[in-house]
Amino acid sequence: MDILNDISVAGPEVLLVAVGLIGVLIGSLLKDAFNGLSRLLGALALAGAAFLAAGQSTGDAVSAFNGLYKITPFIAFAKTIAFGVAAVALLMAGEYLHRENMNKFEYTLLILFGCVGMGVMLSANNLMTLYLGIETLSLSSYVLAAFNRDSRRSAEAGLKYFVLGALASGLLLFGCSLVYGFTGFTGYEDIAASEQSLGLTFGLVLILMAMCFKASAAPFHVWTPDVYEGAPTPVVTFFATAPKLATVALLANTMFTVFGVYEQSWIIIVGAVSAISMLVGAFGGLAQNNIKRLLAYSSIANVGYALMGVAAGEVNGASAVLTYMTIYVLTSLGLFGVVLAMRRRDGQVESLSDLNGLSTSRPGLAVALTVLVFSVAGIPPMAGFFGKLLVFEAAIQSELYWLVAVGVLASVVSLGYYLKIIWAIWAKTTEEESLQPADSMVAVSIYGTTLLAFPVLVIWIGTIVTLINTTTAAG
Amino acid sequence: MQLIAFYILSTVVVLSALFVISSRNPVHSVLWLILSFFTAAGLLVLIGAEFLAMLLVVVYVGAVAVLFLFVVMMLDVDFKQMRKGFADYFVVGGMIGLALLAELAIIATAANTDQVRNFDPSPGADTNAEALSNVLYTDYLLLFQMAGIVLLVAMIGAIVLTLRHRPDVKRQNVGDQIARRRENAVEVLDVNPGQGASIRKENEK
Amino acid sequence: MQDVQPLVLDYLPVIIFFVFGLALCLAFLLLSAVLSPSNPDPEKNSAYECGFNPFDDARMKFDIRFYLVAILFIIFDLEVAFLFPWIFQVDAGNVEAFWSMMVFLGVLTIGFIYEWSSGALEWE
Amino acid sequence: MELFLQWTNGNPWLAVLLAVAQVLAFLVVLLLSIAMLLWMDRKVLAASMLRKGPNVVGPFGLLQSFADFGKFVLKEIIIPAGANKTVFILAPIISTVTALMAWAVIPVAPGWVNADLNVGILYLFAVSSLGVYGIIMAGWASNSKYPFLGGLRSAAQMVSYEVSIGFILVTVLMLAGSMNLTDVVNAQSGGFWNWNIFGGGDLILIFVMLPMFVMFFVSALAETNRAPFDLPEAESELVAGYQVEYSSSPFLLIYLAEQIAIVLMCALMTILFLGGWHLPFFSLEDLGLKSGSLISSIIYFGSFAIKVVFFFFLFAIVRAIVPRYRYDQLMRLGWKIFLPTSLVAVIAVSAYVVFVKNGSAIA
Repeated sequence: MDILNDISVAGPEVLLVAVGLIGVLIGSLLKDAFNGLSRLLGALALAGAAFLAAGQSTGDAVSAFNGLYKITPFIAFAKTIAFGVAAVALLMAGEYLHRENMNKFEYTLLILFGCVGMGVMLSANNLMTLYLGIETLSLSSYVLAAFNRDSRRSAEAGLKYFVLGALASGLLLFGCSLVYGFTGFTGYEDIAASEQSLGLTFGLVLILMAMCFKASAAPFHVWTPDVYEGAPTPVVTFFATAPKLATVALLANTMFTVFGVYEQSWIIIVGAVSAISMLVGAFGGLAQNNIKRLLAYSSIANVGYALMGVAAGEVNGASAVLTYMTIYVLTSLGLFGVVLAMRRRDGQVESLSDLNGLSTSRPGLAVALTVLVFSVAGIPPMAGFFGKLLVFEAAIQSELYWLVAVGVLASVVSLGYYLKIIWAIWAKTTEEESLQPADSMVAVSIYGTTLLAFPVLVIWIGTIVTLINTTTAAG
Repeated sequence: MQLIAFYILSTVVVLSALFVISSRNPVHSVLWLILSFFTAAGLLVLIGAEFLAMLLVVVYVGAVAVLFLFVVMMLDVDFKQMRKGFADYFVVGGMIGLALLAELAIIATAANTDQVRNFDPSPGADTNAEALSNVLYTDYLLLFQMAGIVLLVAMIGAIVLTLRHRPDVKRQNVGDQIARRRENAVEVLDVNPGQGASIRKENEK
Repeated sequence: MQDVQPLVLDYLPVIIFFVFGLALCLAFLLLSAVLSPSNPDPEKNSAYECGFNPFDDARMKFDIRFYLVAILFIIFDLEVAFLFPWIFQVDAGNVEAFWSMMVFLGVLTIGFIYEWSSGALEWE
Repeated sequence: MELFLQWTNGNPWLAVLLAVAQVLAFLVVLLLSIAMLLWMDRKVLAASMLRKGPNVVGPFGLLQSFADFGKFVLKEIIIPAGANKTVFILAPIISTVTALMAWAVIPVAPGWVNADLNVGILYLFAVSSLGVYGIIMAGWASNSKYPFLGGLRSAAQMVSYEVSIGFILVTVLMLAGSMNLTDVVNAQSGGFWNWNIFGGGDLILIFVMLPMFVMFFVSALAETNRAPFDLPEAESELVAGYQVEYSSSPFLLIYLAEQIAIVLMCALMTILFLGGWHLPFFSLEDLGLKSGSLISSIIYFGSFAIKVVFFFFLFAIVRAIVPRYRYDQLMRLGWKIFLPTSLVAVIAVSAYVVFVKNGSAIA
């Protein structure tokens, strides 16, 4: 049967949808009793989906659903990491949600359906699939950002995200319609095969803009700091990891496969976006005192570095982008774990000064945070350094020297705020009571990602690089 | 004739869209928006996509705009306050708008009109609706089901964000009402004259 | 007129209906405007209330439930919109399309069950 | 239109003129019938209360509606001081125009239809969903408490029942296999056993279609804000709801729009469930009358009109004998009973049509 084949190809998403639907049903029956259990179920489903995707990452490219859906090793690998990270982010949320009175099973469902959208948009082989995937992810994200509806800040974050996200969706649709209008196709292969025209170029630019928005690359980043600051921290943990990797991978994939032929038209744009993102992220972060806002700027800069790999083109950049993003989202997971762990008796704190004296009050956390910050700053011998090295190398191979120069400059500038964190941890003292011990799941992920970021596991990076190289080579 | 109709309709669409953003009263804005939806539906009819035209009216005018109207009518938003920042953003917004307009103009000149003229609104079928139905549920199965998922997410989202239970409200339980029998509602007492009746406590349960 | 597609021509009566309907309304309004007296006074022109002037603006914030009803309506309206073209496939006995729609309806029925159990359909 | 073009040898302007004349004639007949039906409505209500009802103007009071019309027009138009004037005047116009426009696609006899659209039903669904605008706008523009509350209630109510109306429409359309109203009517030709209310030729479907018909009737009551669902204008709580501030011809227009919408619903039920213009036991063609001849058209039109009047009578009698619903009951009926039931009906009918009628294999 045709349909069975389609279902097996889209296995990860089908699994997620099935578990999501079952979750809705169980939730309707059990109501609040399902709240805690739902996260376990969701995490299991996500892990299962990651497993299924991992199985696909070594095979050949297959398409399904009449060519609307296509999976390549590159995509399967991105999905594996994204689903896996989402599972961890979901588990980390538990105690926080419980404490802040947001413990609802809908949280899990929205994450699950968001991940379905993520998977579908990644494996889209048609502009319509792409749009529906992006919309499913975005719709869940808007609701998640406003999930704490009793908080003004959360509602504001949701609204801002929604309004600007709708604008981006509009741009995407506009771009898609231009591409369709000028080529007469929505399928990727057909578009790639049709002759270039002015309308197609404009459509490409609009689609690129929309994707940059979703990935929060400058100059389409304005929503990021506000949403990161306002949305509940577990939600931000999710935003900063799985969808971030997925959108960057999507951008890379779309540019490489659909518009690969017109590389000349977009390389300069992606390069510019990358440079602006790195600079905005580096300079914008300097003035921040809120740790979530700071991490928002850090994420903007990091998307910039990843886009450098995209600008380097498919041959040189594909594996670099994936490696970089994988290392970055794993580190982010740990960083946001620390933010989740920043809690005093009367609630969460998120100011930079709340980290003062961490080295004496919670030395374990302090060491972990230091390693993670060094990694995200790209200081050798942490994992982040190797990621950066790879994208710089790819850019140099593609002779984008100016971009590398901007990247190095941005790295140096952003050291300013990374060091501010380190300074607060190790050199400052505080009168305030020490932080509460981190929740078990959060602690596990903090120390787990720290281990991954630490050079003890340099071999790990080696493995990842070879793995990605082989998979992308196969694609 | 058809060309004249096209120009009339598209002029109305553009003008009413302009009024949507320029009118001071938000309710008027929504009304202009409805007009522009309507004329857009007219444009769809002109190219022969009558099914889509009707759907545009059913979904956008009949449902979405009703929600818009609800929101702007019932929300107590001080729009004068909101408009204060307008001038600040106008320059940037206007520039972006102009840039998009210029892009459109460039694209329009580059468009291949022959391709557009040979447009077939209902390929392989008598009507637009049939042509759509021939592919929507089978060839585009994935998209169709994804649309279902999007709607489901919208349902969950709407409920998560807006539903609040008011604890102080008495609700009607039809099942209980119907299950109620005379025996557990009425008690017949033999009352002796001059003594009156006292309610026995144990029966109150 | 020759260049007009027959399909578009079908819609001409709709336009005529629109024009006549509008003309009828305007005629009625005009008739009253001309024939009827007009001597307004403040009491007559004040909003209907129980004998005194309203305390505040009549347009108040309203129960969010009305929005919820409107949103749920949009969702189901879209569901119906997907059902309309489906009738052709049912008529033709297309089994694939039938099951495809059953899955779609199944997903939304699960959503409906969720709505029901969460109490969104209850008016309080 | 193509017919007109043929008649006029392709002269477009003459054809348009003919179309205009046709619409005009249709509207005159429609408005006159509505005047008569209004009289009937009041007579039925009066009879149920053992009153005489209107009996002064004209023979049996037949001209009562015209007298009312004159009175409305001669009254002063009052626009409340705080009202939003444009929207206040626009609201009744929108109500009336949209209600009238819906009639453009109603076929009243074979070939007697103004606009024979391929998507006729969808057009009706679209235009009737616009009725809500007149009411919300009237309620909001008045800037007064009662109209506001009435408008709000009415909007939520109409919207709630529109969903089940949509599902019921789909069940009927599946039996006809077309969205064209003429096709829907012709699918029910032959005799009353082919009418959709009795399952449209498959008697087993009567168990689905008869309840669907009842639900459609009830939804039509709710959609037109008629008793027992006249909560928007419940005089005991909201005085007169969204129409409180209206007087003179604006009020006349609101009232007229309501009546037009009610008669439209009657016509729609006739078309969807009662076989439109078809006669219950035989067709005129069987009797040897040439199809399309004037005499047969007139007889068919009579049959259609009788059915419409019958439904209008039902509307009137329901108003007389059923007490008003409470708002939470109304919402529960719409969302918790009609919606799931009609959804199940859609599935049942479609499964029947696909697997039994077409004999397709299960997978």
